[in-house]
Amino acid sequence: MFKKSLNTEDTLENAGLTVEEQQLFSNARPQAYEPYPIKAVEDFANWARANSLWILAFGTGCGAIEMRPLMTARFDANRFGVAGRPTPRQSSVFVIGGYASVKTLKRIVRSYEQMQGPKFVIALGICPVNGGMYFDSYNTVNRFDQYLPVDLYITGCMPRPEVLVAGIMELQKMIKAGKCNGANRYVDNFDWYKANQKKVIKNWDMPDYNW
Amino acid sequence: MTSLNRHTLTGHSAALDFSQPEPVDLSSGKYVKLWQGPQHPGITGNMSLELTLEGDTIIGCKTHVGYLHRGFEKLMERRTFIQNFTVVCRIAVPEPTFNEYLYSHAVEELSGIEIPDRAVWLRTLNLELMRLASFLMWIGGQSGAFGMYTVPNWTLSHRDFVLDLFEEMTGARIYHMYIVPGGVRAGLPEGFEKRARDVMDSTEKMLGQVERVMFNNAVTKARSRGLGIIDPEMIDPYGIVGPNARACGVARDLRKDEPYLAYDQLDFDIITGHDCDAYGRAWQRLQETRQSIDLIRQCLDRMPVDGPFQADMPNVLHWKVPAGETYVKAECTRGEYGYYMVTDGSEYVRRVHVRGPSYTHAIAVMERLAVGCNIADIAGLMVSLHTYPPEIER
Amino acid sequence: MNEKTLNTMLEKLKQEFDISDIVEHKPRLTTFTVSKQHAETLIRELRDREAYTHLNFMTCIDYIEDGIFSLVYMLHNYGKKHSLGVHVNISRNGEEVFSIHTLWAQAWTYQRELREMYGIRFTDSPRLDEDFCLEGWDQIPPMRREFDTKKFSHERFGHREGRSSEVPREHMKVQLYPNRGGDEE
Amino acid sequence: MSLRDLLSPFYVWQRAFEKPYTTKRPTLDRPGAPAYRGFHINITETCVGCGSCHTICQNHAIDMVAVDEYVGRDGDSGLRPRFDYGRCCWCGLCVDICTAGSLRMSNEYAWISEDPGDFHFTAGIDDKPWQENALGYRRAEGYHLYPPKRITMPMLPVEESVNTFDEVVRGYDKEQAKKEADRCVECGICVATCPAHMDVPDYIHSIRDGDYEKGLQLMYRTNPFPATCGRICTRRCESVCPVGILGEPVAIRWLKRFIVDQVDKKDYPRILNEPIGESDFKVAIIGAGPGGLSAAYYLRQQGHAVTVYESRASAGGMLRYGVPSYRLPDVELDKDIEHILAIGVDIKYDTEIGRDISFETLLEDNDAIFMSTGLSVPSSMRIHGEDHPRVLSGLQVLADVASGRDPGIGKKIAVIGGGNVAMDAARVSRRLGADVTLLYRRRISDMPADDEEIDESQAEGVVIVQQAIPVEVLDADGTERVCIKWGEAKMVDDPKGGRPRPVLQEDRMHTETYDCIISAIGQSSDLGYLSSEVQDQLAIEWGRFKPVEYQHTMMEKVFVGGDFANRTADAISAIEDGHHAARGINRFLNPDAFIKAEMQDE
Repeated sequence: MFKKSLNTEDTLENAGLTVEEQQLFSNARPQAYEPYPIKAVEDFANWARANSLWILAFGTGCGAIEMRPLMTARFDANRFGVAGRPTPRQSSVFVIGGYASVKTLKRIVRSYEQMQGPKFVIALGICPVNGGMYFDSYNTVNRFDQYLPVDLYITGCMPRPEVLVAGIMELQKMIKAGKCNGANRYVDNFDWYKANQKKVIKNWDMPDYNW
Repeated sequence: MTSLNRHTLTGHSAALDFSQPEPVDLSSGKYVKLWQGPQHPGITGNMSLELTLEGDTIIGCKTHVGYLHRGFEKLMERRTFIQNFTVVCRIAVPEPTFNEYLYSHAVEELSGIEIPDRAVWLRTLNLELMRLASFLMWIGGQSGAFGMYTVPNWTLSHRDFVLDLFEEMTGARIYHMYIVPGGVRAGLPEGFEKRARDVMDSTEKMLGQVERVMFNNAVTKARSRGLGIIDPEMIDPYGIVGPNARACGVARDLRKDEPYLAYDQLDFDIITGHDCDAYGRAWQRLQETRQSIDLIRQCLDRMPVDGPFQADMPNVLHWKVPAGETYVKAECTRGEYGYYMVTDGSEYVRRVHVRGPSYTHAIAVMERLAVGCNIADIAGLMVSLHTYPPEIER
Repeated sequence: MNEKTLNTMLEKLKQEFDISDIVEHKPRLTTFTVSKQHAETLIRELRDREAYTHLNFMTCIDYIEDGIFSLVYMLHNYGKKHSLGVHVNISRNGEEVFSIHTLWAQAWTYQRELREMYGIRFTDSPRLDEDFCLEGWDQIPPMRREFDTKKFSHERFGHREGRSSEVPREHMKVQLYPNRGGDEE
Repeated sequence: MSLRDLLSPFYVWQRAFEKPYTTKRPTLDRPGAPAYRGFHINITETCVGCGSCHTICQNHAIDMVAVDEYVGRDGDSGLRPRFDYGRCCWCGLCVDICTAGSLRMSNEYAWISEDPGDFHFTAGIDDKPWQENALGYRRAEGYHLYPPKRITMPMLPVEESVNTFDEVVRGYDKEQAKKEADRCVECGICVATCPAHMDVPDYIHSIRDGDYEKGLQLMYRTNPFPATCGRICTRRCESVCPVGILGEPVAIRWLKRFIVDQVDKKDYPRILNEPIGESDFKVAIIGAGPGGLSAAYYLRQQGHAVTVYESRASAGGMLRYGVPSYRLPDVELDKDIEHILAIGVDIKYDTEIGRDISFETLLEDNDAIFMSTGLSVPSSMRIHGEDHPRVLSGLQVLADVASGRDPGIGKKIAVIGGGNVAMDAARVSRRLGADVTLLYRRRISDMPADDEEIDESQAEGVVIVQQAIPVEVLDADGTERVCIKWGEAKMVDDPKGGRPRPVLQEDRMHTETYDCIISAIGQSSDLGYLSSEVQDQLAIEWGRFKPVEYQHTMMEKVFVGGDFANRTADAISAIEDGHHAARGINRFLNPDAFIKAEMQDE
């Protein structure tokens, strides 16, 4: 999976990188997640995934403020199998904390792509839905689903930790039902997402897909 | 005070050397460049530090901000005066009410509105509660940065109790939108005083436990003593304000120096410290948290129970504020928070500049204090300066 | 600050630096305007001689109709508890300005921000061209008055479809009295 | 490092035995605070769709969408707010500004969805679980985002006003007018209610800007009688003003008057500068009341040759002869009329149709005719003895006073009726020095007259006897006096749900002697100038017209308007009838142009 797939037709251009850097980064396309052929196995895997949601510790916006009560004693999300992880490589849930500025969006894309599948995205607040408070700001995106696939939206400004808990429970239900396929949507429509991302991120100096 | 000024102005002190560090030759293999943040648990909010390391010692630090830039000052120029009050609280997420107060105060000053006495006390109470909530979160953050996760569990829960009070008082947990130009939006709900006093009592008790567990802790002491020493000579040239300055023994507090709202009627003294390191600043903030609890109790004691809480207002849908210019400031948890406002007589504000104390604390001060630190201490140092990135970039 | 000392100081500054437009906004805030050539010395003098040692902030106001940027340096005197706002008017067309990064440690950050947000260049200010808040910005500096942030946001980021609104007055006209009211065209 | 420092962290174990902070079931156990700003609730029945919430929302989160259920209600735009929870920030400004007080918030805060397109809803219309929620944010008592109280109008004190025909209402000064204009929320609901559909929000806006000339221009677009309407309009606009739901409505009438007061008459031609079109058509107008002159004004602008025929010596109709000068001074009425005449309208005074010139001739000589002769004949009380010489009609008394004649009413009089004419007659009589008793069949609250009129007349010393039904007029001793017998009435509820009916109580009769009795219980039209043939063609019912589209009658060239052609019988309706007839006459005269324009539209 991490091998550089050279000489095949379907590779990424990585045009944002210098020639030397292109040698360092993979240019393979992302691959969709294939469920286990046996349904019982897949169901078991989904059950396990749903009960160990590890959230990437990346406070991208105001939403970060309510993550702290969520993760500490008052709301104690650990009992629902939720834990914060400092690195994308270990995380399965990306919580978009409200608005995403263009500068952060670039880091969000990078972090998201680095996460291991299956992975899920929860968008907090109004801003990822339709621009929210900053619908007219020159530096925040208005529709987050244009740039990354979102599995669940929680409206509010800010959504309270209680709704976050409710959202996590909802996500668990969806995962158990095998309905959370945002990551596969991303793979299937990769070029569309990438084009949208590049439309707003003007200094694209990273690989097209961050393995 | 004057002696300090004279001293700093001689120009011979190292504190006055603002020059940027020399760039290093990364290809030599001797140095490593490391990004701490924006996606990093040891950073206060969404910002990043570009660190240059020699071994595990930091020899260069650059702060990068802008990950939370929403262009507030631009947005405010195209919203009416009443609409802006809902926007400003988002400038500093953990401390929205200081923005609400200062914005409202600036507008009131320019349009000549006098707010009623009850609104003054309600505002004071609101600001002090905010200070308490913010300090509680900060104590948890500082403790967490040194690897002790017990204290955040306590303080953040107590902060949540304060947020419950806010919810009752203002109708929202985080973005209260309570202080509005002309006054406040409502009086206190029934039974609020009792519940507030209960929260104060339990929080005070908890702070005693925090003092014991965190401040009398061999690990905390070992890691924070001597970390990030602010030379008192740096204070004016670097624009250091608030607890960061008071911990160095500089008795400056806008609540006392240039009293606003009801602070001239409250009984308190400026707390100062003498340790200029991270431990001293933490201790300073712990004492100020206690002071804040005391001030909240005083506010509750003296809160007028009835009377208007809003001044006579024009129709806000087409409210024109006379042309003028003002700078208003208040002491937030991190020091001087200010709003500079210029109006031109139209329905929109001409220019607002929001001055947050983190602007210098997180960039100029941080970049200087980081040099020479161990990489492991950078998170603790960052937290000890108490910076909030959203108020830097707005 | 008592009025007399303030007036004496302002009088002195008037003679030395030719300051104008002195406005006392409130007892603790006075602003005035000074020409660019005198400004640097004036600010240094205020800091060293008059003990306005604290730089509250530095910012800029865009007077697009007059074709000028008004730079504002807000200085504070802790002893006298008094703030002075120094306005320096410069042309909007890329006029270069002196830098005060040698006077205050945080000044270069402000100047970097103003370069990014207004496109003002400060002579020898360190790291002036590094990105501050924006990244890959390809438009005119956003804080300039002529930059329309709503239009830009709409064009670049779009909005979610499914919204439409009626104006009560127009809606009622169409519904209730389409042929009446106003001139007939 | 001391031993204490090493040991004290272990103190945390003590807390292991304390009650944990943790909320057991966070999603169930923690409803929002009683005043929490959660999802919106709108009482759609109370809401009038003024759109203030839409205006104040800084995030453009509120759309006003049509809800069929509420289309066509008086003072209701038929729109209701729809919220976009991809925008809303729950600041509650919409609740604070809500003029009807219908909008509030629940303490519900959880809405999770997979589909970002989900987050739209019309509060009160879409079925949502929080609709019945009793808690949540409401605007606090005493908290306002616009001044709820009207600026008090300076009035002549009663002691003075009762002795003079000087105008009672003194008018706002600039400061007061600006403050009053500031209260407008610019929703525009009044525009639909105003019969003439005047641009109310726009001219009020011009007061705030201090641009009175623009205000005057705006008013003349729909109403060539602003000085008049600024004083005596029935102001139905104010009755629907949303600001009046929780406070007092914006004083639209006084603001209109204020604009006119600020502009000098001699500046009118410069400011208004109406372009006069080119046309060869001739239009005749019968009656120089507000309807006729309004039609003349708008027809003249199209370039038609307009001639107005007036039976009296001055123009203005009921405005001059029916409205006393303490409400509408002649000089103000002349300000309006003179401008209409100044753009080239020809007027023939003392010319009565049927006497000086026949209707048929007029029909032949002109390309179109507009008739608006109004209601000039007083209605009968239908009681015995009402033809007594000391029973005067209210209209006659008012006309006499307006023409400078002494109506000869005496010192102690009774007025019968409860409308504006009765009030005017009573107050005029007070000014002439008489003691006035006013008899009305129903209760004061049922009176059709303006509340202000009722209050002011009472203040001026008019004694109002309510529930008094006149039964008979009797001769008194001496020819200069007259007796009236009246009975007390009991209000009986209408079983069909209409307004309560007065029923005479035979055993409670009173008889009183007066110098004269003024009857003012209504008027009807005088169509004697029309031959019965023409009357048949015009399909007149009960002395009233039922015009079709554009005020057209069944006769090809004839258009009608004013009191005898509408139900409301007030000046502003007559003005709109005139304006609308002018539109109709234009279409009638230039059918091609309009058909072409309409086809282009399609």
